[in-house]
Amino acid sequence: MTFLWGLLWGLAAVMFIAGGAVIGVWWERKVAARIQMRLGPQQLGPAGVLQMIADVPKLLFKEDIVPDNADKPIFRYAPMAVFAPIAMSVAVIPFWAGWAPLDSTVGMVFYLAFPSIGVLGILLSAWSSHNTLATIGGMRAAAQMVSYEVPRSLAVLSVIVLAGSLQPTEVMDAWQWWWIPLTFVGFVVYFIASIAEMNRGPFDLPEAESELVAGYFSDYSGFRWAIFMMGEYGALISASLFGAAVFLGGYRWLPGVAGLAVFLVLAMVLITAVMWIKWTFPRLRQDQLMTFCWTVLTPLAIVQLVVAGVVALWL
Amino acid sequence: MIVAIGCAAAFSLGVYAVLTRRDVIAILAGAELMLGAANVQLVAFALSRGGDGAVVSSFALIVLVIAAAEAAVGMALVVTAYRRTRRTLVDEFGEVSG
Amino acid sequence: MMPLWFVLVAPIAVALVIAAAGRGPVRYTRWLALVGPVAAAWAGAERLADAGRETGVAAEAVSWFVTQTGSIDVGASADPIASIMLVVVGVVASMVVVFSFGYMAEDASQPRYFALLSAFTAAMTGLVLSTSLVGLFIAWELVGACSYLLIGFWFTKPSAARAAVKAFLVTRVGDVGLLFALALLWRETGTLVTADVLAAVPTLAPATITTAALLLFVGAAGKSAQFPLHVWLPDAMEGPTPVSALIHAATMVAAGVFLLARTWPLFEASETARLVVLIIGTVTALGAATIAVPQTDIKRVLAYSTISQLGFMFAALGAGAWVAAFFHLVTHAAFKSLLFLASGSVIHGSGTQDLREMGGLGRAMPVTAATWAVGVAALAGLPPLAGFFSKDAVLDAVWVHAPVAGAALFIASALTAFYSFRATRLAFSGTFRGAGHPHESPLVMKVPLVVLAVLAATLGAGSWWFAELLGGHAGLAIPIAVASTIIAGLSAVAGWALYKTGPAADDRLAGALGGLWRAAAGAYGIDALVMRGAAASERGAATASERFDTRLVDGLVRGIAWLARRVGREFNELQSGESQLYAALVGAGAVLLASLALWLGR
Amino acid sequence: MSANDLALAVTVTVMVAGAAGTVLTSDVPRLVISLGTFLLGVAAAFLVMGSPLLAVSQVFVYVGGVLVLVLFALMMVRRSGDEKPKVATRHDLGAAVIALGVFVLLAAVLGPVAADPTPVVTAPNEVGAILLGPSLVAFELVGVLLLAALLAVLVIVKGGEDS
Repeated sequence: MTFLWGLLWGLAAVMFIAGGAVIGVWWERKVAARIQMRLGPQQLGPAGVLQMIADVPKLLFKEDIVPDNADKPIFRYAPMAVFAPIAMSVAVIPFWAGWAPLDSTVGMVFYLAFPSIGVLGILLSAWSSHNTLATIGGMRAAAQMVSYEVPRSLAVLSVIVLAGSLQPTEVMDAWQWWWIPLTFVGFVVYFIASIAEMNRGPFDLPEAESELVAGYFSDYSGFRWAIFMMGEYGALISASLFGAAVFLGGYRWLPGVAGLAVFLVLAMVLITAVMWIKWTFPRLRQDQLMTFCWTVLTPLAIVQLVVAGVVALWL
Repeated sequence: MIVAIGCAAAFSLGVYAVLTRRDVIAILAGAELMLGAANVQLVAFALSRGGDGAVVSSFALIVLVIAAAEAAVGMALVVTAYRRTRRTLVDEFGEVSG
Repeated sequence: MMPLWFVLVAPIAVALVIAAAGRGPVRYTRWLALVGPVAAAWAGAERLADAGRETGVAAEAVSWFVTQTGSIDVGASADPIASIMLVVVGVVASMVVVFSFGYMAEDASQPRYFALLSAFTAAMTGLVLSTSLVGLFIAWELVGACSYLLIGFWFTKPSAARAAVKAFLVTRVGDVGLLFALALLWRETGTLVTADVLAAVPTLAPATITTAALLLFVGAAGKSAQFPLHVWLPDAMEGPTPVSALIHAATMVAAGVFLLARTWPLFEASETARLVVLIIGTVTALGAATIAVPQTDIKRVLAYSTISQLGFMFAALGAGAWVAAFFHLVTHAAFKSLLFLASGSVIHGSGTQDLREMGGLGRAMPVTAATWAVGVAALAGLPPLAGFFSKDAVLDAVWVHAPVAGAALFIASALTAFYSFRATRLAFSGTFRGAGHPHESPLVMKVPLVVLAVLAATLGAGSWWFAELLGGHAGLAIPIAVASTIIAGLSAVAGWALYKTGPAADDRLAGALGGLWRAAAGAYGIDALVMRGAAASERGAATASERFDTRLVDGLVRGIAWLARRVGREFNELQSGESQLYAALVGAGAVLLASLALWLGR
Repeated sequence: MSANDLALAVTVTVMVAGAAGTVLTSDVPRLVISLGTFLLGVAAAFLVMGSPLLAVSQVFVYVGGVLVLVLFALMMVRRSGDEKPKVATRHDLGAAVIALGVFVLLAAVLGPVAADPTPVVTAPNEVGAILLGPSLVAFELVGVLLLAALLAVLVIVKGGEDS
C-alpha cells in the first residue's frame, strides 16, 4: 500500500512541480524584468501572466530535434531521469502538522538522496548527445552537484541532530523558534549549496551559454528542453519548500491553514531570493566553485553540526 | 529461495564481469554487483533466520559504506593510471606486473 | 669445604677473563689460570681428608632433559676416586701453569694459551666430578677439544696442525665406542647416572655387560693411547711441552684409566672384557717400551714411555687390580709430568729436542738434571721412589693373574729402565754436542720441578693409605719387588754404561739388533698401518658417501631443481600479469574446493 | 504467493536484470543504466525487507555516489573522438563456466537453507542505537576507514599529478 500511495503522490508531485515550474518561469521573468527592466512579462496580459501561457505552447510545439549522432533512446529519456527524482523529493516535504505526502521514517535522508539520481540523468543526457561541449557541461554539473551535496547534507544533518529524528513530520514537531538563530549558518550553507545543486547562477557553469552553449542540454530543444527547465525550477521549488520547512519552521508559525500559508510564503521568499541572487551575482570560475565548496561551505557546515550536536547534548 | 537464487545469479554475473571485462572501471562495476548481491543476501538470510532487524541493518550499512570506500579508492586508481598511461584496459597494464 | 660448582665454574670464568683481557695485561691475568687448578686440588684434598665419611654425595644434580623412558641427569659429586683425581689434576695443572710462566714467557699468544689451560682444567674436573655418564661424555669431548687446540697451539707449524687433527680424529674413534656404550647402557638400564647404571649391572645379561665394557674400553683406549689407537700421542708432542706434561702425561690420557675405574663393576662382571684389557694393556706396555728405546727425540721417548706406562695400568686393570692401576696412575702423573717439565726445561735451555745434540747438560742445568734423575729413577721403578711401589703393585697383580703377561711386563719394565737411563746419559752426561750455550731455566720453572720431584720421590709412601681408601690390598709383594728391582737396576746400569760413548752406541746397538732396531725406531710401522688402514676405510667410506652424495642426494636435488625449473617454465605462461586470469583461477579454485568440501562433508 | 513474496520476486528480478545488463552490454551509458537498475533493485529489496534506512542509504551512496563516480570515470577516460566508445570485453567460455559454477554452488548451498525473509520493519533510531551502542567500535572503525580512503584517494590523485 505504501507503494501505491507513493506512486499516487509522486504523480501529484509531478503535476505540482510542472505547474510550479511554469509559474516559476513567469515569476522569474517578472523578477528578472523588474531587475533588468525587461518588458514582456510585465505587459503581456494583466501583470504579464499571459507570458506564461504564451511560453508553454511555444515549448510544446517546438520541433523535437534528436541529433543523428546521439544515442537516441537515452537521449530521449535521460531528461526524465533528471526531472523525476526532483519530483520524488517533494513527496517527503511536510506541508501540514503531522502530514507529508510520503511521511517516511527516513524522509530527511530520502530528500537528500533522491536528487542525486538527477546527476545521473544529467550525465547520461550529456553523454548521449555525443557532443564535446555537452560532455564537458555534464561533467561539470556532476562534479558540482556531487560536491555540493556534502555541505548540503551536513547542514541538514544539524537540524536532524537537534530534532533527533529522520522523519520530516517529527522534525517539524520538534522545531523551536530559537533553532533559526542556532542553525542560521547551516541554513545559509544549505541555501547556497541548494543553488549549486540546481545549477543556477552564479553556479550555472554547466550550462554557461557563453562557454558551453548551454552545456549538457545544448542539443535539446522543445519539450525535452522544457523538462530540463522543469527540473531546474522543480529543484528550486523543492529546495525552497524543504528549507522553509525544516530551517524556518514552515507551518509552525501559525496554526491550521494560516500555517500552510505562512509556509508557502516563506518558500516564495526563498525562491525569489534565489532568483535575485542569480541575476545579481556574476558566474564563478570552476576552481573557485570547488574551492568555495570544500574550503568554505563544508567547514562551516561541520562547525554548525558540532554546535548543533553540543546543543542537542545539552538539551 | 527466490532471494537466494537471485542473489546467487547476480553474484555470479558479477564474477563473470570481473573475469571478462577488459576495462578496469567495468571490472569495478562487476565487483559492485557482487557486493550488492552479497549484501542483500546477508540481510535476507539474517531476517529469515530471525535476526534482529536493527543489528542486521547496521551490519549491512557498514558493509555498504566500506564497499563505497573501496569503489572510491578504485576509481581514484583508475583515473590516476589513466592520467599516466592513457589506458584503462587491464591488458594494457602489463607493465604494472613487472 | 670448597664447593664443587666453584671448581667447575671458576676455570671457565677465568678462561673467559684471560681471553678477553688479551695480550696487554696477560702478565697479570695469567696468574688467574692458577685459580682452577688450586681450587680443584683444594677441593679434592678437603674431601680426601674427610674420606670415608662423605662419599659419592651428589653436590648438585639437575635433570637436564626428561624423556619418556627416563631423565638424563647431570650433576657433580666427589667420591674418593674423583677426589684423588682432583688432587692429581689440580697439583699437576698448577705446576704446569707455573712452569709455563717461564716456558711460554716469550710467546705472543699467551692469553690463548692460559685460557685454554684453564678451560682444560674445567673440562677435566668436569669429567672427574660428573655423576652421570652423559656429563662425563660432554667433559670427555671438551677435554678432547682442548687437547686439539693445545696440540695445535702453534698452528702455523704444519706438523702441529696435522698432529692436532690426527689426535682429534684418532681419539674420535674411541669416542664413538664410548657413545655406543652410553647408548647401550641407556637402552638396557634406562639411566645414565653412573651409580644407577652400576647398581643395575647384576640385572644385565652377560653379553650386554661384555659389549658395554668393551665399548667403554674402546673409548678409554682412544683417550689413553692404547694399541692400536696410540698413534696420536707421539705426534701430540708438537704441542708446547708443558701441555704435553699436563695433558698427554698426567691427566687426559689418564682419563681412560679413570673411566674404567669409575665403571669398574662392569669389568668385574665380565671376564672377557678384562682379558681383552689385559692383552691390549700388555701388548701396549711392551711394544711402546721397545719403541721408546731407539727414539732420538727426548719428547718422543717420553711419549712412548707414557704409552707404555698406560699399558701397565690397563694390564693391571685387566688383571682385576684397579686399585693398583689407579695408584700407578697417580704416581705416574707425578713423575711423568716431572719428566716432561724437565724435558721442557732441557729444551728451553739447550734449544733442541734431539738427544744426539745434547750432552753435558748436568753441569749446565744442575736443578733440572737432579729433578730429572729423580723422575727417571721413579719411572724405572727403583726403590724407594713412587714408581717402585706402584709398578710393584701392578707387576704383582698381573703376575698372579697371568704369568705370561707378567713376564712381558717384566721385560717392559727392564726396557723402561734401559731407555730411561739411555736418555739420561745422552742428555746430561758428557759434553754438549749442540750449538749455542745451554743455560739453567729461571726460578718459575725450577720450582715446579722441585715440587714434582718431591712428590715423585715420596708418593710411594701413600701406598698403604691409598689401598685403605680405595679398598685394595696393601703391602709389598717381596719376591716381585726384589725381582723387579734387580731387573730394573741392571737395565738401568746397562743403559747408563752402554751410552757412555754417546749417540754412537745407537749405531752399535742397531748393528747388533739389525732389523729389530729399525723396526722399533719406526714404531713397527703401526702408525703408517693404522693411518693407512684408517685412510683406506675412510676413503672407502668417503667414496661411498661421495657416490651416495653425487648420485642419490645430488641426483635428487638436481631432479627437484630440474622439476622446479620445468614446472616453472610451464607455469611461466600462467603468470602473464593478467590479473583477471589470476582472479579466474582463484574463482575456479574456490568453486572446486567448495564443491569438494560439500561432497566430502555430506 | 503473498504480496511480500511478490514484491521480493519483483525486486530480485530487477536486480538480476540489471546485473545481466551490466555484464553483457558494451555500451557505456547502458552499462551505467543497468548498474543503476541493479543498485535500485538492491535498494528496493532492502525496502521490501523492511529497512528503509538501508534502502535510502543504498540510493544515497551507490546511485548518487558510486554510480556517478563510475559514469564520471568512464566519461573521463572514454572521451574519444567520433567513434562510439565501447567497454572492452572478452567473453570467454572458461569464465562462464566458473561463473556458472559459482552460481550453482551458491544456489545449491543457500537455496535450500535460506527461506525468503518476512520483512522486519526497522526504525532508523534502532539502527542508530545499535551503531552507537554495541557496534560502536565497528562504527568508529568505518569512520577511520573512510578517512583513510579519503586520504588514499587524495594521495593517489596528487601522486598522479606530480609525475
